[in-house]
Amino acid sequence: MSGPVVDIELGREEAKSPPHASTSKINLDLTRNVLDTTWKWWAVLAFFAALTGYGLLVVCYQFYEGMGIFGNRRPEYWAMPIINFVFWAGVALSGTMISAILRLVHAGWRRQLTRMTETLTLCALAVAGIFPLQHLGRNWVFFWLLPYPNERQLWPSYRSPLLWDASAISVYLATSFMFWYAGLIPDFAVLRDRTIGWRNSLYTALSLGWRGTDREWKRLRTLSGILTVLIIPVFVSLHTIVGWDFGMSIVPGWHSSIFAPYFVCGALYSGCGAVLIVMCLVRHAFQLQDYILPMHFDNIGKILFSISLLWFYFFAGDAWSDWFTNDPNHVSWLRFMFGGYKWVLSTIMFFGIVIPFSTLPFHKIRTSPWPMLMIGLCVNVAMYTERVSVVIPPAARDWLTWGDYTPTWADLSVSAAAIGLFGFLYTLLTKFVPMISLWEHKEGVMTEGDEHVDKAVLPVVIREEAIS
Amino acid sequence: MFKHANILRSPRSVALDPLANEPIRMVLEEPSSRRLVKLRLATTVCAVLVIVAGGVIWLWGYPTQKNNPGFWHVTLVSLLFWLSVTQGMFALSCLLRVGHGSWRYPLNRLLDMSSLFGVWVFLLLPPLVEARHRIYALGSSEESDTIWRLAGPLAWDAVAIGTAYVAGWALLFLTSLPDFAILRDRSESGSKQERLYRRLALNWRGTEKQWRSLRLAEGVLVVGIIVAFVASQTVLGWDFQLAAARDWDSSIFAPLYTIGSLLGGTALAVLVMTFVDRTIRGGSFLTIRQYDNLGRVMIALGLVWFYFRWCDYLTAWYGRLPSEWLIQNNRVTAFPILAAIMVIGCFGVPVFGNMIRIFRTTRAGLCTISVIVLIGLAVQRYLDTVPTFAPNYPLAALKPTIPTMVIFAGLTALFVLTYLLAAKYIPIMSWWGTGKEGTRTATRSFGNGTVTVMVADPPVWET
Amino acid sequence: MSVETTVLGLFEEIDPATAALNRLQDAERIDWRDLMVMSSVPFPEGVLEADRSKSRLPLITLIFAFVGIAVGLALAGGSFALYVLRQGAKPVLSGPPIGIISYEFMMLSALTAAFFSALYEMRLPSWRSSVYDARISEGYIGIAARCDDEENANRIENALRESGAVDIRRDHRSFE
Amino acid sequence: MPLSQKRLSDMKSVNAKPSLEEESTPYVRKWGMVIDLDRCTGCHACESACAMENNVPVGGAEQAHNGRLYQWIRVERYWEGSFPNVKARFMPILCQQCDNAPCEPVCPVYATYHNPEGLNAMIYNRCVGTRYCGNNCPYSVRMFNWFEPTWDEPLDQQLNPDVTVREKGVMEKCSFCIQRIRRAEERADAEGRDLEPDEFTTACASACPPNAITFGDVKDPRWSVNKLYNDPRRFRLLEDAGTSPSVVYLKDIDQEDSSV
Repeated sequence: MSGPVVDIELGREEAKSPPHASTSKINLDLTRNVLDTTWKWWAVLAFFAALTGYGLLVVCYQFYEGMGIFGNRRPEYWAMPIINFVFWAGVALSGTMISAILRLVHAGWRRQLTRMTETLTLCALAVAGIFPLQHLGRNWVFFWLLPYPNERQLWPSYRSPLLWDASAISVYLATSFMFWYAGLIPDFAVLRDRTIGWRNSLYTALSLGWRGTDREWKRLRTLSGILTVLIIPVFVSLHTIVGWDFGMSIVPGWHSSIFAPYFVCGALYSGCGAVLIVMCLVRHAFQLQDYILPMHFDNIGKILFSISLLWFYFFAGDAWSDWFTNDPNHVSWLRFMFGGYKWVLSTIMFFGIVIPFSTLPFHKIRTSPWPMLMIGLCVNVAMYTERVSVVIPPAARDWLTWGDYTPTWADLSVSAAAIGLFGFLYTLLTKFVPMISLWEHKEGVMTEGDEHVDKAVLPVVIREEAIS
Repeated sequence: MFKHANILRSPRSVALDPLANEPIRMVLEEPSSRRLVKLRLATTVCAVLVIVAGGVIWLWGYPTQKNNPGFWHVTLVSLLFWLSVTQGMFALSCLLRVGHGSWRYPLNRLLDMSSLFGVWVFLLLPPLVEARHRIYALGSSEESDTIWRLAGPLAWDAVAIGTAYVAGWALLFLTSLPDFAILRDRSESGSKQERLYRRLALNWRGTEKQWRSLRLAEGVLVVGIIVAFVASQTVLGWDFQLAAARDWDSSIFAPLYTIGSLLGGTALAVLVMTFVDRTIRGGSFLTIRQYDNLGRVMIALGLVWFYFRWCDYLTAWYGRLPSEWLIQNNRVTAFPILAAIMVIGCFGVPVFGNMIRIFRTTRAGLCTISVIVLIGLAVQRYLDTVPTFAPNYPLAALKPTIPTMVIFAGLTALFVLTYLLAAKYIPIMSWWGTGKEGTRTATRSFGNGTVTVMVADPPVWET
Repeated sequence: MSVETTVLGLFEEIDPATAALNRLQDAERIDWRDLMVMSSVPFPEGVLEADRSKSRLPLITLIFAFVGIAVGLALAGGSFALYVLRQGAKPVLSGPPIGIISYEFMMLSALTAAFFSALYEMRLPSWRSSVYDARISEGYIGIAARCDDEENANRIENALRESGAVDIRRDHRSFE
Repeated sequence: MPLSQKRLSDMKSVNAKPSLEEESTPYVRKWGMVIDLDRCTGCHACESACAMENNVPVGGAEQAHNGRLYQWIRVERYWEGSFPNVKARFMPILCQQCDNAPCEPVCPVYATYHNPEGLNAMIYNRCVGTRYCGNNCPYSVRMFNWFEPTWDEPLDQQLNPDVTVREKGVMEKCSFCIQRIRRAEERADAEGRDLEPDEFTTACASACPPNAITFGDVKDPRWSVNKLYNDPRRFRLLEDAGTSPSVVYLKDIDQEDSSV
């Protein structure tokens, strides 16, 4: 149907194809990742599963042996696990950014990306949520942090930023899941109509009996409007509070009022890089070249570039104010960063500033997938090291006690396992949800067309109605 | 299939559009006698105000107020306030260009004009600051103002602020070229006007090449202005953030100031455009969309403003490092009313007021909101600077007084004056911009509904 | 009276579908509650809409936002008041934490309420078999009209056929 | 005076607690400690006494090297000047029992809080080991049990029955020997009398050869700590952190300093 609507309304030349043909092609291409399973998929899944399993073993060993197997020490009471937490929580911001913010600014090209980025959000958030619990000293009683009437006659103390954090994560997880699922219902309906056997019954259940009536679409539009507007404050609050975990303390170098926006910005940065990676891999793995176009990489590249500028603004602003004031106990961590941690610092600078600044301005690079994948990787390397530089040096240069920190094998294996778990979840989900939202893509095709003014061909689009 | 004429109208149709021609006419023709009287009246009133304010500074301020930092800082801060809102105004117009909202066309020129306020800033800022220094040298032995020397950012101020303004002028001039050309062509040959605009128009003939280079220059300038604007507001914030007084060592000041000036710019834009719209004959060039969208922009900016302010406060509240908590707490305890005005003006009203459609989409509503926002911002500038400038002076000495109010009024008059003078020579509305939206969008019937179809506009940096 | 039946017409293009819908609404005077447009793609606002029901989503969201605030206040403030344990220099009823927690719960309850009330207004989930045609997933536009007697059904069939339906079916499953 | 006449510099911030002279604490008793640095010889006796009294685990050389030393009180040593005229400065640092303890509000499970006697109490059973308090303590006096604590023979024979042995994954720190405080109070109650001045003291104080450490109720003028508490040589550690500790250090500015 999508095709002809464009033909009639916006005057495309090739107006002849019957609706079901073009729609069926879209359905066929976009459900391929769900419907046919290759041995490659199994291989990838197995690999990630193995990595995750190894990480689980390490964590079990930690239960038995104690927190000591990690590199933490006095005064670096927080280290690798917290770094992983901050990093993955940052990656988790991408989904909302693509679907919500781009929806607000009426960017039509978001439609092909929403699904894969929202899935990215869910998986990354699940990974992030594990770490605060894993790094507890007595993680077998983690439920003492939950607010419920308990036999200890004591509720948790909400004065602690850690509990703000816990609430923020769970709220964001819940809301982004609803965001994701609301968009999935129509696609599940399509899968229901195209499958037989156990899949059919699965998707019958999942699609909740969606028929695509005008009533349902109207409600879905309103709902997505509300979710779009309200989920932005939620994701901002998530990383704000992650920033406050540090900002609320009085550790020189952590105690900084800019940390909240700085963390949000850094999260957007790494999230954007992660989007590039996922786009490129999914596109390649499921032959979506006709759907994820160079134009998408181009636009994400532009966003990435502007965010990198903003991030550098905050990064510099934070260090700069401490450096200029030259307050002794505020400047010692900076000295450490430029001294013992200069390699970390230069890694950030190279991968986070030099590479993006030197590549992203060029249209040719922005439009070619594999280089963009590399850039995405670089950005994430930079952001991981940035988290290292945020967490370790200030803690290592405390008011009285100075220390040094080296991660142990356990730190490294758990960090690797985090990647494994993320990959495992994501690979698994590619088998159950279409990686591009079918209905959003069709909507996009329906509302975009070409306008012929004698020779020139102008792209024209139907303006989305604003969310009132 | 529909007729292509719908989607791309010829420039002729714009040329015939009376509304688009009104600004040109306003520049060319001598205004009607009543309007002339009004204009002259307004101009004189403003001029008088400015002169009075100057007199207050010179005659009353110097001899009697030399030991009163409050007087000088309030004066300085009111100038900084106008500086930041005017910059916010044309930065806003650049941001609209980048985000290419199709509703921006009638506004860009108006917003860009605010950069002309920079002339006054250049004239006033150095002597004011210098005066303060001399007075401290002569008068009080107490070295109360650490910041200008310690952060030494006066130089940076000059550079950053200067860059932003100059870039603003360049943008204003370039985007007015086609209008100057029309003025040149329409004014009778040989007249003074004709010669003036012949010079100004720089032989603009609207050739393909000229348009392309104009668009390119616009794109470059727009991005440049945004960067320069952020830089200058950041430096203004750093003036305080970098002060050795730990009270001020809050790393969030720079973004807080940037957002604040954007918010003020938006509010000011609403007031200016409403006023100008009333003076234009032949119908209003503003539609509900401008108000609606500016209202939405205000919601977003207000939220961000509160976010930054809250981070600033909360960090001090939780850390309770005495030096920080001192100032944060005093801002609330010593100036409770002002603090309330600040929060309501910068957060409460713009956010929750604008969430109510009826306020957002009506002239009176949005203008009221804008006025409150501007008040709130002025109070914020005051609270963030003056009391902490001079911790060793009685607070009474720092409170705004009648003379300082007069000075603020004088600066406001200066702003109005800028527009009165500028509008005499530059069309207040871009002639070539006006019709643009009309040429780019068309409404189509689609099923039972009607939808707006628009040409997908390549962003400015694409050129 | 005879058994309630539903006539379902499938269209390829949007204009005939619109024509059919208008005709059913105006000429045949069928109440909007008995009409249904089915498609696998959302149309822009107002295009091909028979449904005129009011949505209470924004209101419900607002209400539950306040509910969430109340819950947050109760949880944070309540647990502070429950044990008067002094921590650092913080007052027992510390404002900022209460505010932050209330904010989070406001968001949670508002969004959850929006989600579930939207499902409720969509009348989902409903797994019992109802009027539908799998071809709609393949891009056909379905227009369904409910009628309770035979000649009505025939009139509707004619209307659909004349306005260019590519296929017309009788469907005895439930309309909702 | 009216607010408008005030100066910002006159205004006290809410938590800048006045020193004890003008302060009136809500507590009946105010346990405090005075450490006379002019007397301290840096003999580390306090450390071992504390370890014995409070069942502080023995980490072992390797863990100590990894910065996982278990010490509730540690004697910091600073070198001043350079050879030949070099001076060693010693400073025993223990939990300062701050009135505005930064470690307290960050605990999500009330494992550390301010008890009615103004002590910075640590409840091991509640602790889940987020280690946030350890981060936020400017004096880094909080120890974390990285492993299950162990005592080699014969140390395991002399564990103090009055003090719980902490599990792995739990934060611990100096408690001002709260078990001794309780014992003394119980004894006084049993004998139906009030606490005698200087009736008891902490392990570190009793072990200190030059009597550099004095402990007691600083509100009660009959205790010897009370006089020392307002000694002109007094200073408190990291005043600018605004923690207002209950531990006061005494140090005279000696001649060598001014000469060096």
